[in-house]
Amino acid sequence: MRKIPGAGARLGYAAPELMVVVMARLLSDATTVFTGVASYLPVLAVLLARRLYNPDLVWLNIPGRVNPAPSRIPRSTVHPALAEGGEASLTLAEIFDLSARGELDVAFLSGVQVDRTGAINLSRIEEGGQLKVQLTGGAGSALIYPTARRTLLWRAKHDTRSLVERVSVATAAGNIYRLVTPLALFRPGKEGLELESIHPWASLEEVRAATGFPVGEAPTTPPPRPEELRVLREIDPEKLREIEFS
Amino acid sequence: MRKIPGAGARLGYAAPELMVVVMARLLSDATTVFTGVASYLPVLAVLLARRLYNPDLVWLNIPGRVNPAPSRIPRSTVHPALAEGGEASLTLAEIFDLSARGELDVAFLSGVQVDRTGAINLSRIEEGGQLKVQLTGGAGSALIYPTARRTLLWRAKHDTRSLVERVSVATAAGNIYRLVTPLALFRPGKEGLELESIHPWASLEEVRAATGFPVGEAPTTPPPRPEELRVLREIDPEKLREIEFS
Amino acid sequence: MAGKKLVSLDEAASLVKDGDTLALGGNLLYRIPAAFARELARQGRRGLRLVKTAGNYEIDLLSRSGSASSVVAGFVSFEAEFGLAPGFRRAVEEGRVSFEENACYTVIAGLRAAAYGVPFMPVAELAGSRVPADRGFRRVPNPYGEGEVLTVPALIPDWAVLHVQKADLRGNGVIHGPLFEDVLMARAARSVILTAEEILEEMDEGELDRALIPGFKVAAVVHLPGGGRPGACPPYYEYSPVEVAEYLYAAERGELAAYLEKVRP
Amino acid sequence: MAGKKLVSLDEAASLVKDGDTLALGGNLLYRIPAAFARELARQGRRGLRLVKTAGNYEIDLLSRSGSASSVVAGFVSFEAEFGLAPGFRRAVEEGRVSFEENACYTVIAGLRAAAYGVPFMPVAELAGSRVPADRGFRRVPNPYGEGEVLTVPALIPDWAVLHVQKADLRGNGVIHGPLFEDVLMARAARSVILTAEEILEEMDEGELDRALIPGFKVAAVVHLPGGGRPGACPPYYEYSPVEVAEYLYAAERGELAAYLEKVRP
Repeated sequence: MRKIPGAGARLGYAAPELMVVVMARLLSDATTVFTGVASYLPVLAVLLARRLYNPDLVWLNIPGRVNPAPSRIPRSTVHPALAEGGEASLTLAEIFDLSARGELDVAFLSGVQVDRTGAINLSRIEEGGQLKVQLTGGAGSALIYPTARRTLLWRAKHDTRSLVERVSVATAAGNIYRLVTPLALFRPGKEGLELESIHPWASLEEVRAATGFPVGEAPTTPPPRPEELRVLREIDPEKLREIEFS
Repeated sequence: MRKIPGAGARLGYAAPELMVVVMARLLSDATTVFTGVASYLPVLAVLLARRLYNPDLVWLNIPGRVNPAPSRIPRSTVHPALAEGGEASLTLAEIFDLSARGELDVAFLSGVQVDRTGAINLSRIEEGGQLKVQLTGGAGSALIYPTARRTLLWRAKHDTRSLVERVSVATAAGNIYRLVTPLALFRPGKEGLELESIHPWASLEEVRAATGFPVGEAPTTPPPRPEELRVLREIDPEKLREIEFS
Repeated sequence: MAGKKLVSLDEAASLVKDGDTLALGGNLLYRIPAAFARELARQGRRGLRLVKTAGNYEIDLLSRSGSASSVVAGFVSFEAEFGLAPGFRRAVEEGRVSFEENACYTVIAGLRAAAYGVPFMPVAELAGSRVPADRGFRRVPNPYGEGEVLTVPALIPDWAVLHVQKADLRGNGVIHGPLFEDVLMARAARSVILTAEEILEEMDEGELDRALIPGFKVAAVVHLPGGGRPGACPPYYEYSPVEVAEYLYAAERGELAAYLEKVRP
Repeated sequence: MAGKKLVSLDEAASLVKDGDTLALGGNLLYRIPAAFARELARQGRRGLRLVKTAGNYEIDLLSRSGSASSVVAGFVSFEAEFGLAPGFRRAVEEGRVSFEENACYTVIAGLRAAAYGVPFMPVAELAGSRVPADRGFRRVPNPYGEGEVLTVPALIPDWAVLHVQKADLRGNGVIHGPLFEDVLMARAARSVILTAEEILEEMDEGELDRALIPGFKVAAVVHLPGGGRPGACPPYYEYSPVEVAEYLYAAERGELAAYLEKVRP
């Protein structure tokens, strides 16, 4: 298991908690939100947001029930437990249609590479036009990213291989809302992604060293409030929030 | 109620019975068959064929269950009773898709006008390009007729207003298999529809006088066998087979 | 949010504005938004464009009342004993209503295009039919092979108006039995209005599987037992030939206003 | 007819010929035709083109076994603890398998085109994505407005291979829980093969509502309890991380043949 950023700072929370809290806060005004495959942190952010900020948030996911209220978070984001307590049925294909129609408000996406324009790469790393590393494929991202109103990118790694000037291959690009990493929060600016805030355990120098494109100064990310941490621990007693850091 | 052709001949059957029997026999080698709206005679033909000639026939209809075995024939062809005893679910839209893919074997269609080419008119009667009589619209026919492998036309009226040289407006045209009327059975020939057989109560002269295009000679339609009549009466104790003649 | 969607029939019908395009759920006399149509007529709505695959009662009624100015449908008629929809037929023949005759399948194709967020849907060639030419359906070159492909433009209703068996306070709608085009209409339309036989507090698993109309796109829910009459809403009631006859008799005598006053909701 | 469709796994897998295109049902480790894939590998099938939206185990296995020569999918990976599908990844990197990377939605669009009997499906613009160019997706002029519209060609599998909870002797298949793309695959494919946890003599109404795979297009049904393992088939069994690890461990040590002999069916 690699080191979890912030874990050494003894703040009572680290990157997994802060990332979930930051993403949950960003959902305060969302109407509909979609989480896809292997999306542990987003699932927790949705549940936290619904508990604390946005009880009317409508959550859509792969198992096909609208607005589920799972009693536990399974280790697969396709698990039927994520359909429990739902209020209606909607297939994944129909969720894609919803996004294609422009009716999806917020989507969560990630990328092995994320570049300054917000483009993500889940396809492959090429060198000199030759395939070097085959990645997973972009799942729904090529459709979702340009058609959802706002896409919230997250990435549990923050280094110069992940945050790059330009992705090797653009699997998807679109309407970026924010990018959340273990070190910082980014928002779109005039020249692409810019720093919005730096997490308490990171310095601007560290962020610069770990980012493949230039970044300016930014304030510190507001820490989680005790209530946010309490509810998050309640929602996620098994610490699935750390899976993406392993 | 207008006079039912053949009713005066005291044969123990008349046009409704013979039409159903003729259509049922034509389903002997069918794999899938579709009946649409207001299709009483076809529904009975399907049930008769399944009982006597083709137990594996797969029946598709509007209420959405594949191969139903209704305990009674309702007065609406959209009635859920026509879904009873079905073996799977398939919506009308999916039945249309099935036909569009070329997978539908036999379809039943009718027309207010049927012409020598087999084209049907369910749209409107025009005179000098002006709307004179608005008809019902063709429902699924414009798709079904050209895409089903074989279309079985039926029409409970046989007169020069129904069987015309050329329809006022072609709502649909396509792969005609047979046309069954109260007086005769037609099949496609080199110059369009030609007589295959004449029902026992009709003479060639009567058929000619009632048909808006030229017809040649033809043998007599084989009468219903006692078993066919017995099973038909069992299936249709309320004589819904006469509705289309009222 | 929960509960705010539950409104009166009057309020729900008021959401529809003159000139709106309405997709009407159900098929022929099955699970149709009949009471909602009567309320639109009572409120004197005008210029409506109605979308349906196969219909009769509510198309006929809104054509007589002067509420409908055009009808996009594949089939407009009663079945068997009642024959053609006489009010609709006359309205079309007299030029008061424009009948945009489609094949049922081209209505479905237009709704699919809307549901998928694209401007058109390719469809199998309707060979020999006047419908494509009458409707101005265009062809595009097949980008992956020979020839051209017939297309149908997206059909985006302002409202899908559906009569369903059950709904909850959040607007989630449950359909038992044939779906007809209701679900597709709910996807294609900008917004949805439900009238429902029952309002549920909670759904069981069977109901959830049939809850194919998510509430987040539903603007209003009306608790309206009998809202499908004179049509059927199984398993609650069968269609009533007597009530259909009552409608046709009154309407053909020019007593539609009295009929609308009497038959409530 | 009834009963003749019920065959052994061996017989059902023999229907698939070298070079066929197979749409595989389920999603990731849920309701996947895992045992069927193992049998294809055992029988030494070659040149298969696999179609899936999001998959892992059976794509990985058929890539290792040399059965698959190309994969049309949106996502191929295990989740969480197991990470990337290493056999698939290496097969692609070494050029043994061609990965026709799609968005999950363009797989769906291609299957929809096939299901609707048309040569292509228009889709929303996948702005900024390399996928359309990599796949050779073409644009057509919008026949009803400005600009061009992205299209996806019809994707017509020879077979939809689906693992379902229940089927009857006539081949009607019942799916409980998420449908994923199974129903669409069954419409789009030329023919269907089902493996099922249970064979039903009769269905109740709830099962009939979920019997979305009509038997008339099903060529073979295999009674195959556990046919989705190591994946899940709710409510019968959960997926087994231990069995997934067993597969990956054996396969990565080059012991796939022994694994296939051991893990039956």
